[in-house]
Amino acid sequence: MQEIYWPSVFFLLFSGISCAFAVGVLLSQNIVRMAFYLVLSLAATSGLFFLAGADFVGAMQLMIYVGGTLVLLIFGVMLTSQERFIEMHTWAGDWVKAFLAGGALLFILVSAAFSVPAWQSMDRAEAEAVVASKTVTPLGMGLLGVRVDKPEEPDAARRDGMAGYLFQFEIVSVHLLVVLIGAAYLARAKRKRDLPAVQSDGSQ
Amino acid sequence: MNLTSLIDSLLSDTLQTSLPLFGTELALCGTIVFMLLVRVLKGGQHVPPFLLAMTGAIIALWLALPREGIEAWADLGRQELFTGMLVHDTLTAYLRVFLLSFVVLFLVLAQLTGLADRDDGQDFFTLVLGATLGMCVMVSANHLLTIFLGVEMASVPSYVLVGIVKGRRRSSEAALKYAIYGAGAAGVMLYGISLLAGVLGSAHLPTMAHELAALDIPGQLAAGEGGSTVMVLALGGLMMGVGLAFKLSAVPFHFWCPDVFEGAPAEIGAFLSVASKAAALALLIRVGFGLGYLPEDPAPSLAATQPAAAISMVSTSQIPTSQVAYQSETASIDGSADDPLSPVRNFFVILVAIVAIVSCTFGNLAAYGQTNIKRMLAYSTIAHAGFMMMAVAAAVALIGRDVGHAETALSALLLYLSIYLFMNLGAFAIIAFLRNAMHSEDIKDYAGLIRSCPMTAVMMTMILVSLIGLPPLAGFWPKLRVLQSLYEAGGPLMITVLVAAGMNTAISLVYYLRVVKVMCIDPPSDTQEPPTLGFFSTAYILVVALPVLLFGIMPEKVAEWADLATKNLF
Amino acid sequence: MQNLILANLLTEPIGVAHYVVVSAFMFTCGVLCMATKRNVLGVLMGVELVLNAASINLIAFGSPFLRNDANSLGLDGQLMTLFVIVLAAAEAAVALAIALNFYNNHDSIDVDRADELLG
Amino acid sequence: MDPASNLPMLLMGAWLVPLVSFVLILFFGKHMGSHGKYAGHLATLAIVTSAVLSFTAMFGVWLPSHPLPGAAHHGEEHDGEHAEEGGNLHVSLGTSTAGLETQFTVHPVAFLADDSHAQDDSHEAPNDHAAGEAHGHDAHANNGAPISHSGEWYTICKFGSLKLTIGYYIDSLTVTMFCMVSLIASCVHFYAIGYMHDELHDFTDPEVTMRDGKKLKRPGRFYRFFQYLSLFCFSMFGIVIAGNLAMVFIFWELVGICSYFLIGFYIERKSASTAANKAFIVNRVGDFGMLIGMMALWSSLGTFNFGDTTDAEGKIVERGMFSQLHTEENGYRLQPTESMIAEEKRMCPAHSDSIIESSAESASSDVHAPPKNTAGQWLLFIGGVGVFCGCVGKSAQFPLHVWLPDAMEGPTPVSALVHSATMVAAGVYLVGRFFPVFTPEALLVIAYIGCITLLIAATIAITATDIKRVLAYSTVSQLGYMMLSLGLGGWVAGMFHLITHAFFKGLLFMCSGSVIHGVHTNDMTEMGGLRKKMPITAYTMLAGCLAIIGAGIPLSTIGFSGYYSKDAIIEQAFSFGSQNPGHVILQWAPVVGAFITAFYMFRLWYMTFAGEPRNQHRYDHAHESPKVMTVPLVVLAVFAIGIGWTLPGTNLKVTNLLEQSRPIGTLATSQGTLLPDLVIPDEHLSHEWEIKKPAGIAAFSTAAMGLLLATIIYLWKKLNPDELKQSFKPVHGFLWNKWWFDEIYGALIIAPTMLLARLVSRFDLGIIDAILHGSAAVCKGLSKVVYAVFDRTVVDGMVDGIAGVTWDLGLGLRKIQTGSLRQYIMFIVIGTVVLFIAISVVQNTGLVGSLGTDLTN
Repeated sequence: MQEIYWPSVFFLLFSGISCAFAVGVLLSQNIVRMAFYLVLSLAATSGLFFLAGADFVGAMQLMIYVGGTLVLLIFGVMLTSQERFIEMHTWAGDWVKAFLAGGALLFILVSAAFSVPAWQSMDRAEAEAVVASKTVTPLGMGLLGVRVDKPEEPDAARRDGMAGYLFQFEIVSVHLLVVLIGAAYLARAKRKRDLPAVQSDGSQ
Repeated sequence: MNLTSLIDSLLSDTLQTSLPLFGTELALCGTIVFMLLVRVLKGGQHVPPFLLAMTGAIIALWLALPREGIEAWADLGRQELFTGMLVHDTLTAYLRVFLLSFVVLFLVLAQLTGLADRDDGQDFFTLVLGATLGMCVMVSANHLLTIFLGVEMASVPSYVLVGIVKGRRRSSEAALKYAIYGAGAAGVMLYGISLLAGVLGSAHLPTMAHELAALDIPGQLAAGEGGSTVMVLALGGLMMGVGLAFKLSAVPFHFWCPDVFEGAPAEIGAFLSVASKAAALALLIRVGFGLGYLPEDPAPSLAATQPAAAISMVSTSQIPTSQVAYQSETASIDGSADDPLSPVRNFFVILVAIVAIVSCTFGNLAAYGQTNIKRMLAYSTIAHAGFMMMAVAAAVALIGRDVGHAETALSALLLYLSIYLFMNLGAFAIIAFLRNAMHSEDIKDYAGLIRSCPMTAVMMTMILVSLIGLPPLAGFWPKLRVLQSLYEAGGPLMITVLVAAGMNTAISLVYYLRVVKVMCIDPPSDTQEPPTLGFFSTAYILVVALPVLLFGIMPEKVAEWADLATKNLF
Repeated sequence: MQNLILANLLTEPIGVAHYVVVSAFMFTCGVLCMATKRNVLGVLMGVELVLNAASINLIAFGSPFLRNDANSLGLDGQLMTLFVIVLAAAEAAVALAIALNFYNNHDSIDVDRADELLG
Repeated sequence: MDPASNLPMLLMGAWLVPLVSFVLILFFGKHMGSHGKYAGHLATLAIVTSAVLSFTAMFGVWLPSHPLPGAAHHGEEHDGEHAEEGGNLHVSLGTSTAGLETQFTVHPVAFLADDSHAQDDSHEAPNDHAAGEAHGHDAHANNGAPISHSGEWYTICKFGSLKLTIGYYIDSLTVTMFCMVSLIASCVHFYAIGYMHDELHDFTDPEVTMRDGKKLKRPGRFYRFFQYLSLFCFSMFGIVIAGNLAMVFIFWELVGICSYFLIGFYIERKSASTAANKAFIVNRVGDFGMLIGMMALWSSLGTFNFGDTTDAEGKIVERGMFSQLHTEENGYRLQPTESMIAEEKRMCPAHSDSIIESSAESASSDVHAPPKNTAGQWLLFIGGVGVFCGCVGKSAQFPLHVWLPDAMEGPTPVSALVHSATMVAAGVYLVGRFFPVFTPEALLVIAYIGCITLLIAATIAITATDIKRVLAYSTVSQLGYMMLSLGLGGWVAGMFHLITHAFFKGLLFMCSGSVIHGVHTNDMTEMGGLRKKMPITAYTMLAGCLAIIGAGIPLSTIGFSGYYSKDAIIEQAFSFGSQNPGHVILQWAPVVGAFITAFYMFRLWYMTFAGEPRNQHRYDHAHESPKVMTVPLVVLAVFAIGIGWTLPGTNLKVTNLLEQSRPIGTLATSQGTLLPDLVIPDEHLSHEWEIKKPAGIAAFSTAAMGLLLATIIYLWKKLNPDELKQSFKPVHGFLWNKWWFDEIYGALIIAPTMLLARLVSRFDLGIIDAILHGSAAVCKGLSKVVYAVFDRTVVDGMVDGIAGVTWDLGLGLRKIQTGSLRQYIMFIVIGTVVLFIAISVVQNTGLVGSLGTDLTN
C-alpha cells in the first residue's frame, strides 16, 4: 500500500461535497433548502479550484458566486417566498424523463472525460514535482492584456494564440452596465402604460 | 521577449491597430455611457433619448462605413485586434455596416410606434445599443471567450427587450422563456467551449485550427484508433453548436422562438429576426472557417489580384469561365488533397446541413396553422435561418477545394441577409403599425386591409411574396444563389440539401399566400374598425419595403457589395 | 493497470479526467434542475450549476497540478473562468429581474404557469 | 478409470432412470398410495439418482481424467494472473512457444483481430487457450476439436445413407448440463411434493365453473404430474446427450409434448388448454424451420453426427459435421465442404472452375485467401438459420416468444423447470452445441434476434403485475441475452449465463411459487410487506434478484453468479462493438437490458415483500411454506450466489469447465464472407482490460441505476407509479398489451386464414352467378366511374390530397410546441444527446469518410 496522497483525498472530499449538494439542489423540493445546498456546492467547488492551483479564481468564486450571485438569488427567494411557492411538486413522469435524458447525457460526458489520453493522471513523482506558483500577478497582467507566461511558451504557433484579455476586461464593464440598467428597468416597481395591443391581451 | 517588450507590443497593438478599427464599437460604448451620464445630469431628462441614441448610432454607422470607398474592402485583408481576441476583415466590416444600418432603421421604427416613450426611452435605447454591441463582437469573434461573451452580450439585453412592456402577461412570459432557455443554451455552449479548449489547449481559433491539424484526425480515423479524442472534440463542437443553434433558432433548439416572437412587441421581433440572426450566422461562419480552414502561408497573392469567381447572373464580374476553371484548378492543387482538417469540415457540414434541412422544413410546415401573424413570422424566421445555414454548409464544404467558390457561397449568404433585412423589418413594421391602429395581431383581422389601407396591404403582399422567393422580387436572388452554391458544392449530401431547399420554397408558398388572400380577398369583418395609418408610418413602410422591389429589379448593387465583402476573405 | 479505483484515488494524483467527471456530474444536475424545477428560482439555480460545471472544466484544463503536457490551457483557463463568473452574475441578475416581473404579472413563480404561448 | 467407456455408461444411467420412473408411474402410478402419493417419491428418487450419477460423472470421471485449463479470465483480474498463466503455459505446452507466437502473428484472421495485441503481448489470449487444450496442438491460432467422447448405442433405422441412431456426444458441456439439469430438477421435485399436495385428495378447481354454477371437482392427479416430470427430465437429458442432430430433434419434440402436458395440467381451465396449445403450435413453427435447416445440412454433409465415428482402433471411419466443416487443413476455420461447392458447380458450371481452383489453392497453400464459394456459404447460412429457427421456438425468442408467458398456466414447479433448466435451455444449448456450424452471418442473425428479444421482453416485464408473468418475461429477456452472447461469438459467456440463469431463475420461480402458495394470488398489487410473514422466501428471492441483476463489485471478482456471466456477455458485446461499429446497437442493448432487468426485478421484490400490505386480508392469511419447499429454495439460493465462483484451492469453475469444450474452430476472430465487414471477435479478446473496464462500469452503473430507480419508486415512494403510468400512458398501454404481439398475430395470421376459409366457402356458393351479374354491372358502372372516379376523385384528390397531407403535417408539428418551458429545456438535453449519438453512428460507420471524399472530390 502506497502512502496516501493528500491532495487526492481533498479532491475526493471537495468533489464529494459539491456533487452531493448539487444532487441536493436537484432533488430537494424546498426552495430555501435548495438555495442553502447551492451555497455549499459552490463553496466546495471553490475548494476544487484551490486544489487545482487557481487560488485567485477560487477566491473570486467564493466572493462573486457565493457572496454575490447567491445573495441575489436568496433575495429573490425571500421576495417570492410565500407558503405556496416553498414547495412545488414535480410530476413523477417529468422526473423519469429527466433522469433518462440526464443519464444518457451523463454517460456521454463521463465517457468523454475518460477518453482523452492527455487527461489521465500524472505519475505521482511528476505531480509532486510541480511547484505552486502565484497566479494573481499573471492573472492581473493577463487582464491588462500582457501575458507574462507568453515568453515561456516553446511552441511558436501557440505563442501567437496567447491573447491578452484587455478587450474582454473593458467590454465586460459596458456589458455589466447595460445589464444592470436592464435589470433595474424590469425591477422598477412602476407599471407602465400598456401598448395598445395589450388591452385585448390584458383581459386574459 | 521580456516584460517591457511585451508591454510595448501591447501598447502598439492596442493603440495603433486595434482601436482605430474598433471605432464603431467604441462609438456604441460611448453612447451608452453618455446616455447614462445625461440622465444623471441635472436637466438631462429633457433631452430626448431618441436623439442621443440616434446620434450615437449614426456616428457608429459612419465609422463603420469604409472611408476610402467601398472598393477599399478588397485590400482590407485580415487583421487580429486586441492580441487576437477579435478579427477584422471584410466580413466584419460588411456586417458592421449591416447591423448599424439596421439599428438606425430600427430606432426610427421604435420611435414611430411609440415603443420607447420618453420615460423608458433611456433604458430601451441602452439595451438596444448594448445588444448591438454584443452582435458586433459576435461578428468579429476570434476567440472562444469572445464568442461566449458576444453571445451573452447580445442575448442578455435581448431578454429584457422581449419583456420591455412590463405590465403584459404574455410579454413577461415570453421574456422568462427566452431568458431561461437562453441561459440553458449558453450553459451548454460554455460547457462545449470548455471541452474544445481543453482538448486543444487553446481558445484562440486559428491556434485551435493549428492544433486540430496537428492532431492528424484523418490519420487517426484511418487507423481506427484515437477515435475517442475525436469524439470528445465532436461532443464539444456539438455542445457549442447548441448555443449557436439557439441564437439561430435552428430546430431542435428553436422552441423559444415562436413563443418569444408572439409575446414580444413586433418591433423586437424584427430586431431578433434580423440583427440577432445575422450575428449568429456570422458567428457560425467564424467557427466553421476558423476551425475548418487553415489558410496557407502568405500565398494568396495570385488570387488577391484576380477578381473572385462570381456568379454570372447577379454579379458584375466579366471573367471568362476559363479563368474560373483555372483558378479552381490551382486552388484544388494547392488545397492539398489530404487536408488534415477535412474531417472537421465534414463534421461541421454534416451537422449544419442536417440541422438546416430540418429547420427549414419544420419552420415552413409549422407555420401552416398559425393564427397570430407574429407567430407565423417566427416560424418563417426559423425556416429562413435554415435556408441561410445551407449557404454556410455549402461554403464550408467548398472551402476545402476551391476558395473562390466558397467566397461566392458566402457572398450569397450576405446578399440573403441584406435583403432579408428589408423584408423582415418591413413585415414587422407593418405589423407594429397595424397593431397600434387596430389592436390586433391576428391574421383574420387583416381581412379587407386592401380597402382600408391599400398601400400597406400592397407593401405587405410584396414582402410576403418576396419571402417566398418569387421573382421579380428581391427575395428571389439570394435563394437562387444559395441553391447555386449548393449545386457547386456537389456531393450527395449537398444535393439532398438542394432538393430540400427547393421543396421548401414550394411548401412555404401556402402560408404566406394565405395571409395575402386574407388581406386582399376576404371581406372585412364587421366588428373590426378599419385601421388608418399616419403619414410617417406609411412613409416608413415605403422606405423599408420599396427596396424589396428595387433590389428585385436591380440586384446588382447589393450583390456587388456582398461580393466585395467576401472577396479575399481567405 | 489498476482495478480498485478507490485505492488509486487515495494514493495516486488525480487527473483532469476526475475533474471532468465532477463537472459532468454537476452539469447534468444543473440541466436536470432546469428541466424539473417548477420554481423559477430553482431553474436559475440550475443555470448556476451548469455554468459552475464549465468553470470547473476550464480550471482543470489549465491547472499545472493536473496536467503538464504541451496542450495545457494554461492561464487561459483561469482567465476565462473569471469572465464566466462575471457573466454568470450578470445573467443571474437579469434572469432574476425577469422572474420578478413574471411574478408581478402572474402572481406565481411556477414555470408551468407560463403556458399561454404555445402551438 | 477410462472416461471413454465410463462416461457414457454413467450418463446413460442418469438419462434412463427418469424413463424407468416414468414407465413405472405410467403403469402403477394410481396404486402408489392414495392418489399416487408415492409416485412423487419415486420420481424424486429417480431424479436424485440421476443427479448422483451426473455428479459422479463430473467429479469421478471427467475432472480427474481431463485436467482443467489454467484459470481463464472470466471475472478475473487480468493482470494479476498473467505471470502465473504465462508460466503455466510454458510448462504445459509440449511444443515450442516461439513457434506458437510466429504462427499467431502470421495467421490472417488473428492478425485482423487486433494489431497491437498481436505484437505487444502476443502470448496472451490464444496461447492461454492453447495451454488449456489437452490434445491437438494445431498449427494455427484457431483451436481444434475439444475433448469429446462420441459413439453410438443403437441404430434405429437405415435408409440408404440416411442413418438414424441413438448416439452420444459427451464433452464437458454435456456433463455440466447433466449436473445442472439434474440438480435443479431434483430441487423442483422436492418442492413439487410440497406444492402439489392439493392434488393428493379430490381437488376443487376454483377457476373452473361448471355449467351448473359449481366449481369443478375432480380426483387429484398427483402421480400424473410426476409422471410427466420424469418424462420431461428424460427428454431433456436426451437432448443434452444426443450425438446427432436427428436424435436431438426427436427429443426436442418429446420435450415439446411434455411441455404440452405440463402446461395444460389444469386442462379443464380454458386458459391452460389455450396456453398449452399455443406453446405447442408456436414450437411447431420453429421446428419447421429446423427441419429445413437439418435437410440442407444433411444433403450436403451426409451425416447428422456431431462427432467423428471411430472404429475399434481409433481410426476415423466417418467424419462428423463439425470436423467436416472445420478441417485441419483450413486451420480449423469454418469452410463449406467440397460437397457444398459441388452443389454450386452443378448450378453454374461456368463459374465454378475458378472456385474449385481457388478453394483448392486456399486449402493447400494460401490460407489467407478468403473462401470465394458463396453458394456454399449460403447453404451453410440457411442450414444454420434453419436450425436456429427451432431454437427460436423452443427458447422463446422474438418473434416466437409469445408462448412462454402464457405457459405460466401450468403449476409453478413446471414453470420453474421449463424456465430454468429444461425446455428453454434446450434452444440455447442447441445453439451452443451447433455453434461450429453457424457462419458469421448466421451468428449475426442470432445476435439480432437475441437483442430484439432481450429488449422487448424486458420492457414488457416492467408493466406486468402478475408475479409469474414478470418472471416469465424476465426469462425471455435473459434467453435473449444468451442468444445475443452466442451470436456475438461469446460462446463461453452465453453457456455460462445459461448455467447461472438456470439456478437463479429456478430459484426465483420457486420463490414466487412459495409466495403464491402463501397468499393464493398471482397479483402483485395485492401483496406487499410479505417479508415479515415469509422471511425465507423473501431473502432467498432477494438473493435470486441480486444474482439476476448481476450484483457484484465492479471490476473485481466478487459478486453473485449473475455478475460473472452477465459481465462476460457485456464484455463480449463491447468487444464485438469495438470491431463492428456499424452494429453498435448490439453493444448497448445488453447494457440497456441490465438497467431494465434491475428495475423490474426489484420492482417485483419491493412490491411483493417490502412496504405495507396492500391487501390486509391476504396478508393476514399469508404463511411461510413448509420445509419441503423452503429447503430447495435455500439450496438453490446457495447455488445462485456461488455457482460462478472458483472452488477455493483449485481452478475448478464453470467457465474453465466450459472452456474445455469450446467448439472446434471458434477461438480465433472470424470474418463474414457474405458480409465482409462483419467480424466476430475472439472471445478471449473480451477479457482485455480496455474492454473489461468500460463494460464492467457500464454494466454495474446501469444495473445500479435500475435498482435505484426501482427503490425510488417502489420503496421510498418518491415517485408515484400511478402518475408515471399516467404520464407515459401510451407507452404503458403498449407494454401492458405486450407490444400488441398477440393482436398482431391475430390480425396478420389468424384473421387472414379465417377470411380465406370463409372466402373459399363462399366461392362454392354463388361464384358463377356473381360473375354473370357482375360483368353487366361493371359495364354499366364503367361510364359513371370514368367520370366520377377519375375526374373527380383522382385528379382533384391528388391535388387536394398532397396539400392536405402537408397541411395536416403542419398542424401536427404545432403540437410539439407545448408551451411548457421545462419541456423546452428538456429538448436541449435530448437534442444534444440525440445529435451526438447520430453523429457518433455516422462517424463510426465510416459515413463521414465516404461523404468526405464526396465533399472534397
